[in-house]
Amino acid sequence: MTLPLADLVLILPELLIVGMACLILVLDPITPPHKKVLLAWMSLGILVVSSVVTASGFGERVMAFSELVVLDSYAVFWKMLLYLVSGLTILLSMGYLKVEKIQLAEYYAFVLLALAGMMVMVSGADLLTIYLGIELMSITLYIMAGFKRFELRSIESSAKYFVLGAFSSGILLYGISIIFGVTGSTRLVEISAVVNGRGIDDPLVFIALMLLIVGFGFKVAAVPFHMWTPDVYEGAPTSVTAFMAVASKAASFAAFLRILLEAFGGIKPDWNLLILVICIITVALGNLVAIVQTNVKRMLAYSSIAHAGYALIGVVVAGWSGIEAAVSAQGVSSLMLYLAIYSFMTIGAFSMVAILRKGGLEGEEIEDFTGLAKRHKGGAFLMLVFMVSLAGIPPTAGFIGKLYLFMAAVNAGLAWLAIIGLIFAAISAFFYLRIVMVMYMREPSSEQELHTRLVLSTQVSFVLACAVTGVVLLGIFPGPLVSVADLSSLTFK
Amino acid sequence: MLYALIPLLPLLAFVILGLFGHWIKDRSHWVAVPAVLGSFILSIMALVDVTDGQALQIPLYTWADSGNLHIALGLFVDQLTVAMLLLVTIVSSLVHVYTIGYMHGEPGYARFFSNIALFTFSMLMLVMSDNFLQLFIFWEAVGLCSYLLIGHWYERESARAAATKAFLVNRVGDFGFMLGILLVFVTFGSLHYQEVFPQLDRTAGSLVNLLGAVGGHWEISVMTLICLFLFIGAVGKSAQVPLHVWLPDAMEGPTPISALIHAATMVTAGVFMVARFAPLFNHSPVAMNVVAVVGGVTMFIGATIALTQTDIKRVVAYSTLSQLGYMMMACGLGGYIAGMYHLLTHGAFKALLFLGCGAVIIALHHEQDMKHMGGLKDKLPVTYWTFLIGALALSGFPLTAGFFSKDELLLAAWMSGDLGKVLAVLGLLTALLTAFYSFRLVFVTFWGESRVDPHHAKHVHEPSKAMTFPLLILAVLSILAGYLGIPEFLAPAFPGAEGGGGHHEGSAAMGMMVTATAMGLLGIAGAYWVYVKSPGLPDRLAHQWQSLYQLSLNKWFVDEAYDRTVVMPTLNLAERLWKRVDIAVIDSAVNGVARAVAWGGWVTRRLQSGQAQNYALAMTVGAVVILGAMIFY
Amino acid sequence: MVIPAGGFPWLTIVLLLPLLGVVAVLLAHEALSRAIALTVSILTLLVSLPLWFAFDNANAGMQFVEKHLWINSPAIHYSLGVDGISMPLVLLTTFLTPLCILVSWTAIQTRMKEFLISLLVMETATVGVFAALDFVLFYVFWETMLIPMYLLIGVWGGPNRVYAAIKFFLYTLAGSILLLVAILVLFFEGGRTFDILALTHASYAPGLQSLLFWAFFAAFAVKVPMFPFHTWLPDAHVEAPTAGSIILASVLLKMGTYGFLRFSLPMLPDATVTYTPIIMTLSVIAIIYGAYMALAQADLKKLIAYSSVSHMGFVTLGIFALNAQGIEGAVLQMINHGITTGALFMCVGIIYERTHSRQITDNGGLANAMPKYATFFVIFALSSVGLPGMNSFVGEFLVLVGTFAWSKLTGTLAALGIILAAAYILYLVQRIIYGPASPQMVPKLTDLNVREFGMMVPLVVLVFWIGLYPKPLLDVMHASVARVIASQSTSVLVQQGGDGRSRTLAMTAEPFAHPLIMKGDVAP
Amino acid sequence: MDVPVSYYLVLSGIMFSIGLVGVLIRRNIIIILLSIELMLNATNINFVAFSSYLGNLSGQVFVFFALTVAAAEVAVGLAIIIALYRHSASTNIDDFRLLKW
Amino acid sequence: MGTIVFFYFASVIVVTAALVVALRSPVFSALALLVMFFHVAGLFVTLHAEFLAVIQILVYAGAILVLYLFVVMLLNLKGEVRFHHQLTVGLFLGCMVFAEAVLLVIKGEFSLGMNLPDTREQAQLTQGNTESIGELLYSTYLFPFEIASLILLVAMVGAVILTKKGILEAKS
Repeated sequence: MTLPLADLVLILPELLIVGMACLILVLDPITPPHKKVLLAWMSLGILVVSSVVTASGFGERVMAFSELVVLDSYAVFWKMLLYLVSGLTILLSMGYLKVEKIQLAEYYAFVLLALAGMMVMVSGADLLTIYLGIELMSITLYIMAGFKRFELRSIESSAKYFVLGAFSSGILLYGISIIFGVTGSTRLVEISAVVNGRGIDDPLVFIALMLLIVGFGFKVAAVPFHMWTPDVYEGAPTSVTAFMAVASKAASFAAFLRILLEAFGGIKPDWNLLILVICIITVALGNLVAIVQTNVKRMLAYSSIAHAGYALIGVVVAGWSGIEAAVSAQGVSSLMLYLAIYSFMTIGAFSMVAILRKGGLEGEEIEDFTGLAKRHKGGAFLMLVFMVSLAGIPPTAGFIGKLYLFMAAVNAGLAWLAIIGLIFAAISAFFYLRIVMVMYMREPSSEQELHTRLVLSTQVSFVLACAVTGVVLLGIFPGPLVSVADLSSLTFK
Repeated sequence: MLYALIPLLPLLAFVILGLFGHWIKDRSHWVAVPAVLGSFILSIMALVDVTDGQALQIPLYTWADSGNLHIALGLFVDQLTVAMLLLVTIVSSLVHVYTIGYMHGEPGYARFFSNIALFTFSMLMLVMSDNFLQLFIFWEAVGLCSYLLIGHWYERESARAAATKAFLVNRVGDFGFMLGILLVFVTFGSLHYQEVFPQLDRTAGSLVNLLGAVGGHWEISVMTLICLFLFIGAVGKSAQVPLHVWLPDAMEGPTPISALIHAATMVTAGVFMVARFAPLFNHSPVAMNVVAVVGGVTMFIGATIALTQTDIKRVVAYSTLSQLGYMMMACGLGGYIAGMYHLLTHGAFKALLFLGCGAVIIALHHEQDMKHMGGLKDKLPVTYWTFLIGALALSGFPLTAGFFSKDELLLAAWMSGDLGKVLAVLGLLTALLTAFYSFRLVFVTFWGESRVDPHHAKHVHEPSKAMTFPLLILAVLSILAGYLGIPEFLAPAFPGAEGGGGHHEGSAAMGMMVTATAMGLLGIAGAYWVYVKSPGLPDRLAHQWQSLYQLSLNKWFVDEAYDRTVVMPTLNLAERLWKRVDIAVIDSAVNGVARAVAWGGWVTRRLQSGQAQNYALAMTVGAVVILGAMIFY
Repeated sequence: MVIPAGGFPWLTIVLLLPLLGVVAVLLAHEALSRAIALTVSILTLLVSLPLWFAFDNANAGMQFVEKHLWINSPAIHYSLGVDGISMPLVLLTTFLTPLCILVSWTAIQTRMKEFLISLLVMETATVGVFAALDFVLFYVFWETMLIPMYLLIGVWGGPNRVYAAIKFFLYTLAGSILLLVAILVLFFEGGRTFDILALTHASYAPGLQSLLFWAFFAAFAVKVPMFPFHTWLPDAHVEAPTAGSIILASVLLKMGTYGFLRFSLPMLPDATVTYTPIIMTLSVIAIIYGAYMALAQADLKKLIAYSSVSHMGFVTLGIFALNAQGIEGAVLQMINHGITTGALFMCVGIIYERTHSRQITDNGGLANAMPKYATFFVIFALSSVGLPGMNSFVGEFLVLVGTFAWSKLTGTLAALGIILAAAYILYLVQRIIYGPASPQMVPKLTDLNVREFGMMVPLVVLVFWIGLYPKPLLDVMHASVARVIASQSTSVLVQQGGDGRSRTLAMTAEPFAHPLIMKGDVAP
Repeated sequence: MDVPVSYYLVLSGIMFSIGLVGVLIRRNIIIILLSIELMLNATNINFVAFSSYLGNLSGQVFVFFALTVAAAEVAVGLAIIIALYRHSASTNIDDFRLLKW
Repeated sequence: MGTIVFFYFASVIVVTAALVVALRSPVFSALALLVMFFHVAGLFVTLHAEFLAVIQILVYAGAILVLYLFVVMLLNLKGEVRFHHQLTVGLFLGCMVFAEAVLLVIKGEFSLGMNLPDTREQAQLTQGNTESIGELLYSTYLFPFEIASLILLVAMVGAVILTKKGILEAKS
């Protein structure tokens, strides 16, 4: 047995990241408490290095490790996004952990390990590999959700996430086992060959597909597999929530789409209606329930459900039967674009929540934002931009994301879907604007005036700057990102 | 081009007074009076120019172009115009002079002058218009000026209401006028007289289906429709029944403006308009008849109401109403020249009467109720004598201007057919009433015992020269106007119209003259009998004919009827529409959608119970549903 | 970079100057911010003036065109240009913004900088809407304007401002939903381009046209607002600060009618003709209903807001009359309504600053206490009534001419609005200008100061200029309007061909069937 | 080899369903974890059966991975249970309802 | 013969699985699970997966279950309401899932064997089973293997973090 060196070079970024995670775990005990920040900076450094390595692979399509791993532009796109999100999460966490008094260096190792799991997900060419990636990511996130062990809410969210996550991964794995039974392989390409050859009447494929959709529906928080999302997002430390809401969702979408298209691309009529229905109820429920929330994190959780619904429009288009390949690719690229944009605005929004303090606690109630515009003009304005963008109103990036998604939908002949999506986008404006409203149009009570404040650090400022720059810049000059997404979606088969 | 100055001089005065009135204040008349006098002099020049029968056309500028609509403002001066120009400038000049005395020391002195200057300008432009739209523009402008002037003493509730009422009622008329103009445009493709009138013969026979929109069939001549629409405008402006209600209320304005509005300018615009559009009306017998009947009814109703009013100005106002009815009736019966003739003479003696009223009122310190007058003829001799001349003219006393014009008018009516005969008889009857109430006015005000508030009684004296001078001039005119040969002068403006060839000979003319004179004298005698000889009689009569008396006193209850059928229902409807439709239905639907969405959120939210097993259950339900769907799919 | 040879990017500068102003205001000291914003907005006005003076009346196409690639896949352009329809609206916007800043000079006490920023962003967005020649760019500006307006109402508004702001925002946003979808559908059906001019030249199947027409309708009708989508307007107006009301009434409402004119008519000629009777009916209802609503109001701003509904009814009426007089009258009426209603709101703002009440009963006897103010108010009120010699008359008359040519009955009903307008406006004037003053208010009633006087004068000048000599303004429109009609006339002919005329047309059009009367129907 | 593969499939299906039901109906989080183990074991049976029938050893390797994952999940799961128990001395998952709606 | 053995294992597995879910005490549930694990292992043997059978017993029975029992003992659980109130719904849904799956399969094509790929080889893998698995694990499945190791690493560190006592008290 020889080490497949060539393959190892291909997964160099993963290796670097895992290596750094291990290094942090090792260095943690011997690092004095006040120097632990160094470990965070090291993680950031490795992310930069990895991104450079990964980016160099753009435009190629290479298989590695007995075709279990694929490295194509599609994967590169997602990985770059994941690096960015992880980096921002780490930066955000540096201040947040300190304030919340959960300064554990393991945290950064966990971010890196979860990232490694996600990277496996996005470049997995094999169901089992993807499953393991999911598990690596999920287990890491279960633990990270419970990082505030001294708070029952955090543990509770961790427990719920864990129970439901394990449940869903059991379902997912069962689906994989059936697929294996039907096709004799778990590699996407081979599944595709068998499924396509066999036609669409095999009930076992149906069942397996359904189980996969349940499993991934859980990961991307699609209705009715979404119910963990609000509880977990609310209870988990905010920086972790941001990470979950963005990175885990993006990676899950990446894997989900790849599986659906690469393995089951031949039986699109079998699943596209199902996804369509899920898409609609997800958009509807996410936006509806978000209206009545009083907790910002919970509201953002529902909003992330709704956005998952929007992203599913991309999946629907990509999987719509009877359309040209170019339109299908447009579905893929619009989804990629959407999630990239979503990442910026969601990270920004969660960062704002993370730095808002009410006395010694996190200010996560909508009420806590009351009159923020009076005391922190800049902060309130940033939140305004994020909310406006989440609502999809130009000239922010949120609009561009929706524009491309709906353009793809209309192109696929699904104008009515675009209309439904937009109706709920209009409804969503209500709850996003409510935050703007409390910030700008309400007078804070004297108590709020006294106790709520923004805890800004250089790192968080940088995160916010990044997010707002992304939101505004992508809103005004989305061209480059659109091109990259288009290119990526084309190399993806 | 010099004639462009006729309207422009008053405009200049208005602009100067409007912008700098604040500083000019008491010297305002030094701006306004010369301007109007200038217009008057220029009008005389125009008269000379026009006498040879040549109409003048003075283009000003292109107002607007749009599609095939082309509107250029311009001046059109023919005999009709010149007659009106003279009337307007003379009366306006005299009113301006009179105002110096009447409004002396008022805080709104400059404002008043600027407004009457604007008023004069508007009226001059109106009569000089060479197209329908320009006529309409200044038609409305005249309305605006009357609004401003009637509301001059806006501190009074009644003045405010009267001003608004005048504008609104006029608007109703203008609505019809506007429709008429629109119909003219879509029918003829132009709004200029010179382009429209030549097309008339070609279009005369065209029909339109009024019920086309609802699938019915009721055809009517285009010309009739146009004329009726235009006539609605005239009804509003000339205070014909049923849009006459604004005019008596308009007495709330200062007296000079009453004179200007009621004698020379605004109210005559309607008659002028019908006369100006004679070529149109001539093509529609139906419309002509409508005009005649409306005029006749107005004539009669105005006179009956004037019988019992006690406000000195209101009596004169209702007499105006009645006289306008005469003119309109004449126009409707084809006697445009007679109508215009009466319009001009009426302008003179009605201005005289109003200004005389003003003199009385000012002498009695703004007392307008005849019950508090009486016996003034010694104290106010000039006023009395001039007023008497006016009253005689109004009554059609022989050899006064009113005699000639009314006679001409009634004769024209009598000669014009069956309807004309009926209306002529009504006209004669009205002449009786006219004479009666005119002299009731004279006797009650100037004769008999003084009922003046003793407090003011000893201060009663003849007003200043500025006020008596116009009275004298007008008195002269009230007699002289009958001898100027006005009908002959006007004749070229109405080719083909009857009654242009001087006084009629023959038995009809003679009979009419005698009858009318007799009626006038009878009325005067009656008034003398009732108000001088047997002072208790009026009350007894009123008591005896209670219902008729009330009908007359309360102006046939028209105001009340409008209040109940139009004004209140409109306001109620507005209130109800707002509360029961806008708020309760439309806005509730909007808010209801929002509430329904939020409610959906509340309901859906309950699913999120916080129990992990529920969540797992939801996932399972999802799976079951999907599988089930696949079974049945 | 494709600036036309010898061209100068006037429109871009007009768009960018307010944004530069935003930066300047942001950096400046609070005390200086007003002056800076005012300077910038006046500068913008000056820069926009060349649009008027260098405009080629004979040219029906877009002028001052700029076109740069913005996003390459699909090709979305930063493409600007104005024609005779949009140029006056751009000028109206740049003209009103300085006035809005002036009117807020003392009225706005809190968060001055944010206020000015909102106003300046509004200016950019609204100018952008009128000047955009790319559909996506148009939509971006169209929606962008919501945010500053939301803040203007919500932050500086009256007691019920939050409700009004949200209502305004959601209502208009909901209306725009279908617009976006329609834009996307047009993109795919019209040759994969967002270029408005190219999309105008493409032709669409009748069925598709109907769908697109109603999609456009949803967005534009809410913005106008047409009956029965108008209920956001009174709330928004009542709660908004004066400057907000002015912008809202004078500029925002025009976006809807501009949309009809720029998109519905030229792009969807068949659907337009088919559905014209419905729009005309709604317009007439709006005219009469709005006037009735105005009659019932006790709040000054609400009254003027409802009068806007009525007046905007004339605009839609004129547009869908589909003839030169109607459309030119409608465009003119947009400008007129902008000037007159803006001025009226300004007047209300001035009085509110003094008495802190917008109730008619609280504000009486202004003629004595504030003679200058009263003069201006009466002038604007009469302009609103449509008195000849003032601006609104010209627009209303042309609209009525156009409508009358389309259908006598509709024209007649619309003309009723003129009576009602006189009723509610004069009733208002009678009560607040001439009516009795409430004693406790009298000491607060001080006449206009120099700033306020200065704001009023340009408006009065415009009122009379347009009223007395509208020709220059109309001349600007002729060519462009003729182009819009040219896109229509074939369709009108087609609809009237076959069995004489289609059912819908016969229903409302032409109750008086006479060949001569049809004259105005089809464009000359 | 005379047992048809469908028998194994049915068996695993029953096991999986029982596990699923267990998750839905038990309150004790430990039993829920056990039920999840049942589901994972059902998967294992599938893999092994298919592996055998297909003559493809990969299936057995998958079981190996599944086992690993199960072990890891148990470790984390029990840690969470202990943390929960320390907070509120309960292992009934439906007692934890701080986060809802 | 094979069928009888299968049915023995299958029936015990089903019964013990049901017991795991149904028994009140976690300890008994765990013991029932233990029995089930052994029988699953037996089933593996009949399928010629001897290595897995051993692993099954070692890992599941030896490690996982012991862990469970430790925790159960550690937490000293009191007797409490066994079932969640959604018991009936849950049972019904479980049956539905199974029934629907069966229905779906029947509706499609009632021959599971035929649905398997045609290319299957009835290769007997009785010999060198463990070695072959090892070979596969370290060559073809090297990458997943490494990930699995990471999962264990995470689980280990995570378990420590979540249950470390000091920090919990430091805060409260």
